[in-house]
Amino acid sequence: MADIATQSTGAEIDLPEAFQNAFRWMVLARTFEDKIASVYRAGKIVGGVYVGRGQEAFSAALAVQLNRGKDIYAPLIRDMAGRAAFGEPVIDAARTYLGSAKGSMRGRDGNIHRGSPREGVPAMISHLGAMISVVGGMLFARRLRGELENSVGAACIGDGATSTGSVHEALNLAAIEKLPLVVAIANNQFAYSTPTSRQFACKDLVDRAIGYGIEGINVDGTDLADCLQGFNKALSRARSGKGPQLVVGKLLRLAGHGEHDDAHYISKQMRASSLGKDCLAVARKRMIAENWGSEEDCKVLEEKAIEEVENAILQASGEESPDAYTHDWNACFSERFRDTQSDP
Amino acid sequence: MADIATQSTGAEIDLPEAFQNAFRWMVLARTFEDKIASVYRAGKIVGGVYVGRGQEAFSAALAVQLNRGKDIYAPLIRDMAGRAAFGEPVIDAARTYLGSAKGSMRGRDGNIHRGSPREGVPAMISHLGAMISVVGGMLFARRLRGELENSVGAACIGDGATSTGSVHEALNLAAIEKLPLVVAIANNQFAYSTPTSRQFACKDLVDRAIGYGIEGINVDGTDLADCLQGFNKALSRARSGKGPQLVVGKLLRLAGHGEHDDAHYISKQMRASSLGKDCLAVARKRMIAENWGSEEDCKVLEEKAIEEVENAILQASGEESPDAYTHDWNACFSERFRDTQSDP
Amino acid sequence: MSITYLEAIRQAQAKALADNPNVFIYGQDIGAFGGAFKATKGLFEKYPDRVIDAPISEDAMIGLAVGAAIEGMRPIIEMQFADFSTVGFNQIVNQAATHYWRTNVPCPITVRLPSGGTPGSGPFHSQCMEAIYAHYPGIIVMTPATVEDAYSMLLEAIYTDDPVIFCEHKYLYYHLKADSLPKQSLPAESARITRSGRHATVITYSAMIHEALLAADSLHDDGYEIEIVDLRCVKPLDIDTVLGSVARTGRALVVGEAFPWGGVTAEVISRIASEGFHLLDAPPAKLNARDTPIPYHPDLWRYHRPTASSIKSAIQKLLKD
Amino acid sequence: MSITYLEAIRQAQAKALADNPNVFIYGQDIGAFGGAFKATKGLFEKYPDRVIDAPISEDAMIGLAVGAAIEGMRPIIEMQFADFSTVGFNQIVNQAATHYWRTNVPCPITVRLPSGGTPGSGPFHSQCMEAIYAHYPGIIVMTPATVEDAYSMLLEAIYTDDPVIFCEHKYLYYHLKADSLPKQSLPAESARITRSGRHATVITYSAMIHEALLAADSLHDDGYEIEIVDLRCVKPLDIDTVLGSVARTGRALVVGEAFPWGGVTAEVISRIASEGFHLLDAPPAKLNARDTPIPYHPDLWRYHRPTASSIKSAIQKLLKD
Ligand SMILES: Cc1ncc(C[n+]2csc(CCOP(=O)(O)OP(=O)(O)O)c2C)c(N)n1
Ligand SMILES: Cc1ncc(C[n+]2csc(CCOP(=O)(O)OP(=O)(O)O)c2C)c(N)n1
Ligand SMILES: [Mg+2]
Ligand SMILES: [Mg+2]
Repeated sequence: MADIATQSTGAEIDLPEAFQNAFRWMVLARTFEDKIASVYRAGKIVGGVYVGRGQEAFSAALAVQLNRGKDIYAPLIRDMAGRAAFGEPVIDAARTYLGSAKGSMRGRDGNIHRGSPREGVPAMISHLGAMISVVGGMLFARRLRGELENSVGAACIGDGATSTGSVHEALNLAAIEKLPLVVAIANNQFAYSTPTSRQFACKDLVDRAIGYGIEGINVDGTDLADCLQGFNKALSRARSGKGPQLVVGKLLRLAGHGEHDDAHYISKQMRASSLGKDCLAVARKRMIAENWGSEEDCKVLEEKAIEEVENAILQASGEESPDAYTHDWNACFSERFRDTQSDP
Repeated sequence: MADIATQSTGAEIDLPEAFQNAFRWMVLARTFEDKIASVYRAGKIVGGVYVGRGQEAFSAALAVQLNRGKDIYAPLIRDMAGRAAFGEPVIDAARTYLGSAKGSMRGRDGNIHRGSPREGVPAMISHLGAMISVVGGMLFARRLRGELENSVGAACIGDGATSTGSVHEALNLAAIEKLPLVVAIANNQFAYSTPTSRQFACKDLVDRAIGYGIEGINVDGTDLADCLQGFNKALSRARSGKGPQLVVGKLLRLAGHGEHDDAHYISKQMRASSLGKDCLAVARKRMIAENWGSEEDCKVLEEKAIEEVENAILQASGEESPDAYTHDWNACFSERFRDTQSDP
Repeated sequence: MSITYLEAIRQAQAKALADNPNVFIYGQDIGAFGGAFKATKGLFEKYPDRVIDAPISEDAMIGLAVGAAIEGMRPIIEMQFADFSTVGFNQIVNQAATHYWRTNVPCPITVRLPSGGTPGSGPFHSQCMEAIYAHYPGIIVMTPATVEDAYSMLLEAIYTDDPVIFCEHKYLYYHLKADSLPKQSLPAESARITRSGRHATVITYSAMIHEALLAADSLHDDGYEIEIVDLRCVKPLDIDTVLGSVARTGRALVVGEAFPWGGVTAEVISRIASEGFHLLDAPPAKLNARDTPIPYHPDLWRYHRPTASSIKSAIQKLLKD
Repeated sequence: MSITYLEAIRQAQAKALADNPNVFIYGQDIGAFGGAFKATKGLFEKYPDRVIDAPISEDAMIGLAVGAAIEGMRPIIEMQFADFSTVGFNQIVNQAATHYWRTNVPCPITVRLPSGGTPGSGPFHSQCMEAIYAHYPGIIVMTPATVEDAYSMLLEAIYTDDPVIFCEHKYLYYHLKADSLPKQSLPAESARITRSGRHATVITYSAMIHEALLAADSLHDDGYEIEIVDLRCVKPLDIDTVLGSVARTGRALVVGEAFPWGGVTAEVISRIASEGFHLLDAPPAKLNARDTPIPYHPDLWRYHRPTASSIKSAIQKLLKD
C-alpha cells in the first residue's frame, strides 16, 4: 500500500477477522454473479447484468468495515460484494434482477439499481458521479442534527466516472465541509471499452486528492489484505474528523462491461499482468496459507454460498411480477399535489 | 513566482517591451471601467457593471502575449485589460454596455457578454466554467484540420468557478487530448461574497494541476512582471506541445462583485495585505523605476486613455438602440427550419 | 407596514427556520451576505448553522439537498438565478424527481428559482424554466404571482414531501407590495380567479398576471369584462378552475412569459381543448415570449415578452373570433 | 439486402465522414468499440482521426462540439443514452442554442440521442427528451420513425447550420428494416402522411408511429380508416400538414411516448386548437406515457407507454365523441 498521506490515525485492524469476514462476502458475491450471469445467458433476465468480478476484494474490504444502521454506503454497479457485506440480503439482488414485486425497487427499477436509503444505502441512479453528493448530503444532515457521532459515508465509483463534473463538485464540496466521506475509486482500467488513457492524463488518480485538500491512499485492489488496511486507514481518519478520504484501488475488470460484452478490447498482456490477478483466488490462497481458514472451510463457505444463491434465485423466480393494473402510479408522495389528468 | 513545474521551455521574454505594452492596456482598462462605473452610478446603464480593478496585470499579461488572428482568447467578466490587449476595440465595450445596435452583440447581450468567435474570442455565456471546453473544441478543430501550428487557446476563470463540474471536465478533457490550452485562474479571494475557504479546501489552487497531469504555475497577480513571466512560461510550454497549463494568479478584487456591491465583506486587513496592492500603481512605479517609461510617458498614456474612453462612450451613447420592429427575430440560421408559428 | 414579494419570501424562510429545526437553506452568497437578491437577509445571523454558503456547484448542491432530505431534513436550495439550475438539472430531474417513486422514500426539497425577465438581464439571467421541470414526473412546480402567495406557497413548498420547484419572479421582487402577510391562504394546488369577468378568460401565472390585469383594466374601459385565472401551481394544474372559468366566458387566452414551443401555455390549451372543447365559443389562443433567447436591451426585451399591450391585442383578437 | 434503422444511422455517418472532412464523431466508446449500440461500427478503422472516444464528460463533450463548430467543423456527438444528455443540458440549451442568435456565428452541431423505451431499460435508459430541447429557441429537434428517415434526416442534421437534437429510437434500432437506403427524401422539416384515412388523424412520431399503424390496421377491420401523420421534426412543427389532415378527418389524436405534462402532444394540440379549431368535429385528444418515471419491469413498462392497444382505445373513444 503506497500511502501518500503522512500519518495514519487508524485503530489497528484485526486482519484475520476482517479478512475472513470479507472473504465470505466475496465468495457470496462471486457465486451470485456467476449464477445471475448464467441466468442472463439463458435469456431469463430482461435488461443488463453487471458484475464485479475481480473487484470483490476492494468492494468487500470497504463495506466490511462499515456498520449498518450507523454508516452510509453507496455502492455502484460492481459492488455486489460490498452490498452483501453491508447487509443487503441476496434475495433482494435476486428479486431486483428477476423483477419480483417484492424487491426493494418493486420492479420499478432493476438489476444494480437497488438500495434502501432509509437504511443508509442510497439507490444509485445511472448518471455516473451523481451519488457522491447525495452521500455528502446525508452526512451533512446528520451533522446538522448532531447525530453524526463518528459515523462515515462511503461512496463507490469507477475510474471513468472521475471524469464527470459531478464527482468533482461532490468531492470539493465534501472537502469544504470536511465531511466524513470515503470515496472508493475502483480503477479497473476501463470505462466500458475506454482505457484510462482516454479518461485522464494524470499519473495516478490518487493525485486528485491534493487538489481537494483531502487525503488519498492507493491500494492493490487484487490484494484483500491491502484493501482492508487501506480502507481501515481511510475510515479511521474520516471517523476522527479528518475529512474526506480518497481510496484508489488498482485492479482489472475480469468481465465485460456487462454480460453482453465480451471485453475483447482488454489485451492478453493486461489480463496476464499483475492487475489481472483474481482477487478471490489470491485471497483464498492467503487464507489457507495464513491458516485463517482451511481448504475445507473455504469449500464449506462456497457450498453454502451456492445454496444461498440457488435458493434466492429460485424464490425470486417464483414470486409475482408487479401488476400494472393494481400498481400505484403516482410519482408524488403528496396526494393533494397529484395531477387530475386522466390516465391513458 | 513559485513554479511548481520542473522546467521552463519558454523563449525568454523581452520584459521591458512586454511590460510597456501590457501597462498601456491596463491603463486603458482601468480608465474605461472607472468611467463605465460612473455612467452606471449616474443610472445610465441597464443591467450590471463588472470591473477588473486589481486584476488588470494578470489579465493583460496573458493577452499581450497572444496573437490575434492566430490564438484564441476567452475572457471572463474581469478581463477588460486582456480584451483590449487582444485587440477588442474600446468602442465595442462601450456599445455593448450602452446597448448600441452596432455593438458586436447588437443589443442582444450586454456588458461583459461580448465577443467575436470568428476572430478567436468566444462570447462568454454566464454559466461559469462553460467556456473552457469551448476553447478546447476550437483547438481540437484546428488540430484536426492541421491548422493548429503553434497557436494556443487561453481561457480565463475565477477562483469560485473552479468549483464547477464544467471546469473539471474541460481541464480533464484538454489534458487527455493534450491541447495547447492555458487556463488562467484569477484567484481574487472571493466569488461574489464567498471567500475561498467556502469554495475549496486545498492549500493552493495550483495543486489541481497534478490531478489532471498538467503543469501549474503560481504568479503574484499584483506584480505585472511576475504575471508576464509566468504566462510566458505557460504559453511557451503550451505552444511547444506540452499540453494544458494552469496559471493561478493571487490577487484581490479591488471592487465589488459588480458596481451594485460595496464589498463590505472584504476585511480591512485583507485590503491592507500584500494581496490588496493595486497592480496598476505597482506597475507604474516599476515602469518609472526601471526607466521603461517616464512619469511624463505615463501621464500621456493616461490622458490618451481618457480621451479614447470618453470618445467611445460619447459615440456609443449617440448610437441607435436596436429596433424591435425591424429586428431579425430568428434564433435559427437555417431558414427552412424556422417555425411557422405566428409571432405574438 | 408594506411588504414586498421579496420580503415575503424572506419571511417565509425565517418562519420555516424558526418553526422547524429540519429546515436549512443552502445557496451561493446566502449566508452573511444575505443572497444576491437579499432573500435571506438576516437569516444567517439568527441561524448560522442552517443558512449556509455553497460553492458554485449546482449539481452537488442539489445532490446534497437530496441526501439531506433522505435523512429527514427539509432543505431549501437557492439558485442564484433560475438559469443556473441547468447545471443542477440532472440531479433535479433524475435524482430528486424519481426518488420517491423508485425507493418509496420521499424527497422534500425546495429549489428556489429566481426567475423571469427584468430589463437588462439578458439571455442568462431572465429565464422561466417552469415548463422544463413540470415535464418530469415527481416534481411540483409553483409560480406565485402575489406577495401573499409568495409567502404562503413557499411555506407549503417547504412542508411538502416532494421536490418543489419554486419559481419566484424577479420582476415582482420589489415591484409588488402588500399590506401584510396572510394568516390563511388558498391551498397551493388551487388556481385562483384573480379577477372575474364574462367576456373572456385569461389564464396565466407569475409576473404575467399583472400584465394581464393591466390589459383587463384597459379593456374594461371598452366595456369588456375579462376574467383572469392565476394558475399559481403549474404542475399539477388545477384544470377544474380553468374549465369553470372558460365555461362562463367561452373564450380562453393563455399567457406565459416562457418560450413559445410547448410549456405551460401549450399544456393548458391542450387540456382546455381536450376536456372543455364544448365550452369554447372561439379557438383558444396563446401568447408567449418570442422564440429567441431573451434579449439584453430593454427595447428588445419589452418586445420579446408579452406585455399588457400585447395581451390586450390578443384578447381583442380573441373577442372578435 | 435489408437495412436496419441502426445501420441507416451508421451509414449516414459513414457517408458524412466520407464526403466532408469537417465531420467528426465524438462520444463514449464510439471508437474501436463502435459504440454501445454499434452505431459507429467500423468507422474508427476508416477515419481514426475523426471518430474519437470521449471521457464521461457530457458537459465538456458538448462544449467541445460548440468550439469545433465555431471553427467550421460539423461535429456529431453521440450520447450513450439520451438520458445522459441531462449532464450536457446547460451546454446544449445555453451555449449551443443561443450561439447563432447572440454572435451571428452558426453552431452546426448534431447531438445524437439514443432515445425511448425498450423492455427492462428502466428510468434512466429509456427517456424521450425531445420536448425539453424543443422548448428552447435555436434548436432543431428531429425524431425519425423510419429507416429511410433515420438515414436522410441524420444527413440533413449534419449539414444543417444549427444545433440539431437527433432523437433516434432504440426500440427501432433492430426492429425496423428497409430494403435500401433512399436516394431522395422528403425534407426533414416536413411532416409525412404515413397512412391516409378519413375518420380520424393520429399525429405522432418516432416509435409511436408503428404502434399507431398497428392500431390503425386493427381498426381497419372494423371499417375505420385512420390517417397517420408522422411529424418527423418536432421543432419546427409542420403544422400545415397536420392541419391539412385534420381538415380531412375532423378528429385528432396526438400520441407521444414522453411524459404527459407538456411536450410535443400538448404543443400539437394547442396548435390544432388555436389554428384549426373549426376543422374539429370532436375534442382533440392526447395520449402519452404515464406521469411516473419509466419502469424497469416489462409488465409495468408496457402499461406505462402508449401501445397499439391503448392507441386503439383512444381512437375508438375519439370516434365516438
Ligand atoms: C453521466 C453518464 N454518462 C454515461 C454513462 C454510461 N455508462 C455507464 S457505465 C459507463 C462506464 C463506467 O466506467 P467506470 O466509471 O470506470 O466504472 P466501471 O464500469 O469500470 O466499473 C458508462 C460510460 C452513465 N452511466 N452516466
Ligand atoms: C453556474 C453558475 N452559478 C452561479 C453563477 C452566479 N455567479 C456569477 S459570478 C459569481 C461569482 C464568481 O466568482 P469567481 O469565479 O471567483 O469570479 P470573480 O467574480 O471573483 O472574478 C457567481 C456565483 C454563475 N454565473 N454560474
Ligand atoms: Mg472502470
Ligand atoms: Mg473570485
